[in-house]
Amino acid sequence: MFYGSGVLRGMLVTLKNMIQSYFCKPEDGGLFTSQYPEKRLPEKERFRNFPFLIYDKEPENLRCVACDICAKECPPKCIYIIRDFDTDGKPLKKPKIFDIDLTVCMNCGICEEACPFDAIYMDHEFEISGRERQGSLLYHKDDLLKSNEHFHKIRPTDAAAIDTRRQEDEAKKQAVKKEPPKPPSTAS
Amino acid sequence: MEKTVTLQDSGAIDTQTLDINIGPQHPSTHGVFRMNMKLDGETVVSLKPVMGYLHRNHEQIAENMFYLGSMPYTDRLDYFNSMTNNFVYALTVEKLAQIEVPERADYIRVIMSELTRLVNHVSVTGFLLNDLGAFFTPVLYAFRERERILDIFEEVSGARMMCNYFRFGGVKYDLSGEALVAIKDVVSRFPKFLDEYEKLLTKNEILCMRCQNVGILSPELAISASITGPMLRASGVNYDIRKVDNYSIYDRFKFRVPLGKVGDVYDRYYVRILEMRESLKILEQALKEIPAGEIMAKKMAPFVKAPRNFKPPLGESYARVEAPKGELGIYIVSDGTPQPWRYHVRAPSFINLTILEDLCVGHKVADAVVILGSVDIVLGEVDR
Amino acid sequence: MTELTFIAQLGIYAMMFVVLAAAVAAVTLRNLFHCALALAGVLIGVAGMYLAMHAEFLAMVQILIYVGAVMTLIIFAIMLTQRLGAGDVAQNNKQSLFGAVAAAGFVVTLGGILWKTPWPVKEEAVTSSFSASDLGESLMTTYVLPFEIIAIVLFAVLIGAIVVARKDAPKGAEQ
Amino acid sequence: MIIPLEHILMFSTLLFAIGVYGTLVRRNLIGILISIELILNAVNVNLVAFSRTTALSPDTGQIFTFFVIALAAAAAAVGLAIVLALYRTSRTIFTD
Amino acid sequence: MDQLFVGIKTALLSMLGTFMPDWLVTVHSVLISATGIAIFGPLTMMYLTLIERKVVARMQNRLGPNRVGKFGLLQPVADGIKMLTKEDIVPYKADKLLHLLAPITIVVPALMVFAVLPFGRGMIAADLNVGILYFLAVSSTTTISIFIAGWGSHNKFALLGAMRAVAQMVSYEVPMVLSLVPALMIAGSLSTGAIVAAQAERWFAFTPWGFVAFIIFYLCGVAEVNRSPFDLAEAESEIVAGFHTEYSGMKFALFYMAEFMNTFTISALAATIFLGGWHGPFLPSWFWFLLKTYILIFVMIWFRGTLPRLRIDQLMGLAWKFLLPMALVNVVVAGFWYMSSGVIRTFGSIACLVVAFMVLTALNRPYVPEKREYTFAEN
Repeated sequence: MFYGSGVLRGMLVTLKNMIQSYFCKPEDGGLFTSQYPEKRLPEKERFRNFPFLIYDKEPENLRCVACDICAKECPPKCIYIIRDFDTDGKPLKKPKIFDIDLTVCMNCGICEEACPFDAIYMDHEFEISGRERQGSLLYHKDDLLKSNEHFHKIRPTDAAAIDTRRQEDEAKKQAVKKEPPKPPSTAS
Repeated sequence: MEKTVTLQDSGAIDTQTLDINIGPQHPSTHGVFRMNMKLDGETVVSLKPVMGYLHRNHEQIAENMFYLGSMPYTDRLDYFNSMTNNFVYALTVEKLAQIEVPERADYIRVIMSELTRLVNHVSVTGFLLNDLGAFFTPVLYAFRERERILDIFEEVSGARMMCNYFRFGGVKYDLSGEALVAIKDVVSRFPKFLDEYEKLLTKNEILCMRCQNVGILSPELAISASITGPMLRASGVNYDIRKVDNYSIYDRFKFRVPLGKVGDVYDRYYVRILEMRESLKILEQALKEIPAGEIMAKKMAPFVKAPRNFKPPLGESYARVEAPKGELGIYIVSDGTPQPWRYHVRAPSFINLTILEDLCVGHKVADAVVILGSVDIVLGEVDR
Repeated sequence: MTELTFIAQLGIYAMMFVVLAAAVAAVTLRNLFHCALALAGVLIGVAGMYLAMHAEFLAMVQILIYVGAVMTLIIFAIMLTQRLGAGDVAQNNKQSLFGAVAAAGFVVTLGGILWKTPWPVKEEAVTSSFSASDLGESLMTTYVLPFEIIAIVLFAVLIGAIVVARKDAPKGAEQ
Repeated sequence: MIIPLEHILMFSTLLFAIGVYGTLVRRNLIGILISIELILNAVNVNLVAFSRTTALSPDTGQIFTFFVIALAAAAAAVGLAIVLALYRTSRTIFTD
Repeated sequence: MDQLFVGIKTALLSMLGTFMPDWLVTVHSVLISATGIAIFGPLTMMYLTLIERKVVARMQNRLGPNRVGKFGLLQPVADGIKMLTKEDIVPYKADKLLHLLAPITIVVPALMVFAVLPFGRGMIAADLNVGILYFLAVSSTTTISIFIAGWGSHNKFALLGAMRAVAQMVSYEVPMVLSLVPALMIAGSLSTGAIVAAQAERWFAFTPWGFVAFIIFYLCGVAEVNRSPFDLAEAESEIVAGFHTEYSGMKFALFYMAEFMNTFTISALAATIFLGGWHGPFLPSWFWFLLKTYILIFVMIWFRGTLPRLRIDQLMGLAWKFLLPMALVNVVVAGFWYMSSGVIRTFGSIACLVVAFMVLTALNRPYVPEKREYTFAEN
């Protein structure tokens, strides 16, 4: 109505917000800042940050077979794998070197999708800092290795689904072994 | 604000034109963008936008990458609304490879892109007020709502802003039950927030004084400069790609397209507010009618685990989407190999920026900053 | 109470000295901006003098008009007519010696006369209190005509100054 | 009055003399305007001093000073307007 | 409780009086009130910075500084230490003397104005009978110090900012003085104590002309202090930071201190003249004065948290074409109100003011927001 009414109505809004911030709960207009270091917000299950390699029970038998698919699929090319050879030069199904450069990785999660052996998954670890550019942020194999239990802890539903699927594959493979061996099956 | 000032000193008091460039540091929160301005006293005589500070070679990288590999890069185009960028990339490849998207995936896509439209428009009006000098209050109210929507994106896709959620032929994860409940809750609470936001801003005399009849864009200039999005509709031209192309399943939803009359900063601001209300209508309808069903096309099943051997047939395709900033389109030429032969993005911010000089000449310095705010550019999309 | 008056006298003499020093600075400094500031010092000193002579209203008016408005005018003029940080050009013309001699002569003669004449100092005039309200009344009663005329004069000056200093002076004046 | 009248009169004559010296010697027009302000202030001090000690009715001196201040402001305004106009036409404000 | 501070001072003086000649005691009484102000001034300034950040934060639904000290109470101390330790850069070709002089000449008037504020019954440092004029004279000297800051820092944008700030302050001083005239007219004297006494039974803000004068005075005060809707001098989005661009370290802290002390004095003066100074039912007098002042300061912070900035020509237009005529009309209405009595007094003045307001908004057509309608396309 009169000249200054718009300004006054606007100011009433900020006043209401100020009063609300003292009395209302965070959902309907209250104060929603959470004091980060002391109180942390619950993490979403599908939250994805830097990848990590899974091993069952001990760090030796990790699932990764150094097939290099994720290195090829990774858009910014931040994965570097060298296959492990045993004493007389026969290639092993284990990576000797598996580096991920965290300064290059953009957490897109494509390596997780592309890996046929459920070896690499996205972690919830985001409080990572390094003092120099190349040094500590270039994660080697042992920094990346994390147990299956950790996987269950951070992503319960996905971990459970994957484990059941692996049990079924295991069972199917056992079943195939009990029957007469078929000609060597094509690449799984 | 880096100031390199060359003072053409012609002695007489009144003919001193000041050559200022509002430098790449922070021309009021719009990223690395430089405006080379010639001032006569307070009024702008000439203005030359200088861009390219954030050029990351997105199109060249895409030509040496598998199709799926450049999907996360599209998130970084207009980093305010990554879902619509994914949407347009997915649409182009689906058009190229004739992939049918299942019902539920289409609904999820529409819901996600309308949510990004809310996020973008609410933040842009906030930043516009910030250019006008309101000390961050509108921006923080806008961010309070934006936080709720970003939490939904995180729950659904895994990341708040860099979602990488769409796949060719559908979406990566399914929409879980409580995610749906969270979206319904946000959509039901948004109108109440919008009313309060409008009460704070729309009738505010100082805002009207600063924004009305500033930076007027005539419909003819808008059409000839191929401006799209809220800027075009604020000048009164009825052109919304959701209605023109009816891509995906937009024809099932009943919504209206708000049009301005004068085409100045105030109209652009208010058209965005009305567009938010329309998006809410679409979201309500979509949330009601979302069917069950799988989320990935049968045809694409083998490529889920092996994205690198996805080879679309020979040919070219161009699809476009009504992104919050305008008509966002991706043009792909495929030569049958898993890597596109040519990949080009039609960025609405870049094209909307070309007429900045015509809008700003004759206005004051303070208005030039406000007009830049109302044009709503994001440098990731301008420089690609 | 004599100590207080002694301190007050000391204060006033010190202020006089400061004002004279500032006046000399205002006249002889090379950088014009420093001259203007020295003038501001003089004006505030003179206002202090009025306070010493119990003329508070005048002191405040002096600060308000001189320091508030006239100084701003002078500084605006300096800024508009001088490029930022131009070198300090010689400020005094050649007759500086003759000027000094003339001024000194003037001071000597007038000072001598001043010192000898027995001024009719009336005791009750010194102690009589004269506050702002009396000034207001006399302004409105006995001196109302000059009060109105000064209003018209100021109005004329307002318009005159604007017309003379107008930016888009008539085409003839522009080169 | 705490200090004798003669001292104040001496002070104002000195101030007056400095003002006169300034007007004679200064090359810059604004310098001259500043010196004129000095002269006017010297006159005002005299007026107030006389009105406080000798005058029959104390207000005449103060009212007179009041008007002198007003007129001095007006003079400064017009003077500076002229300086601006002069500067625009002849590019310099030095009197010689 | 009411005469608490006065009691302390008399006790101190009598204690001093035992072994000191009486003229020294009077000197000490002046010294005591002076130190009182010298402590109160910077203290309010420090805690005003904290209050402002906390209040604006609460308006934006966030917490505001609470890391340093219990509720962020030590934040001003931290800021102070930071300001002290910051390096004090003087631009290369800048005028050293002016660069140093500017912050001093801006803080001194800010502190001097405290002398004239009536903090409580009998608690005025110097009850001059030209109190208000003293306040106006002192606050008009800050224009010069802004010029010195602009010219001294030898930077094109500091000069631009200084010119803008001075133009704004000069053009807002006129309506400010004119809005004080009716209050002085009714109170009959210039001294703040007398004005507060005149408001014993009826605060000026409750009379029609007093309310309008209060609004005008308050808006001009906000503009004088370069705060919120009128803070064009330090508009980050346009020119860098106005006249104190080239200052850092302690000198910048002085500018900052001057700004906040001016905020306090303007609100205190508005409270004194229009909200009846230290008058209040049963709480002690100085508490009422501080309460009213801090409420007005809260309104200034509230402006800062909500309103966008005015452009330079709208700013000037508002001062010369809206506030000034409104103040003149207000003087006439106050005269009419003083002369007449009874019902026609209140209704006549209110009607006259409302008509003046309508006429002025009609005259300022380009600044009044126009109605906008929007069509909706269906297809």
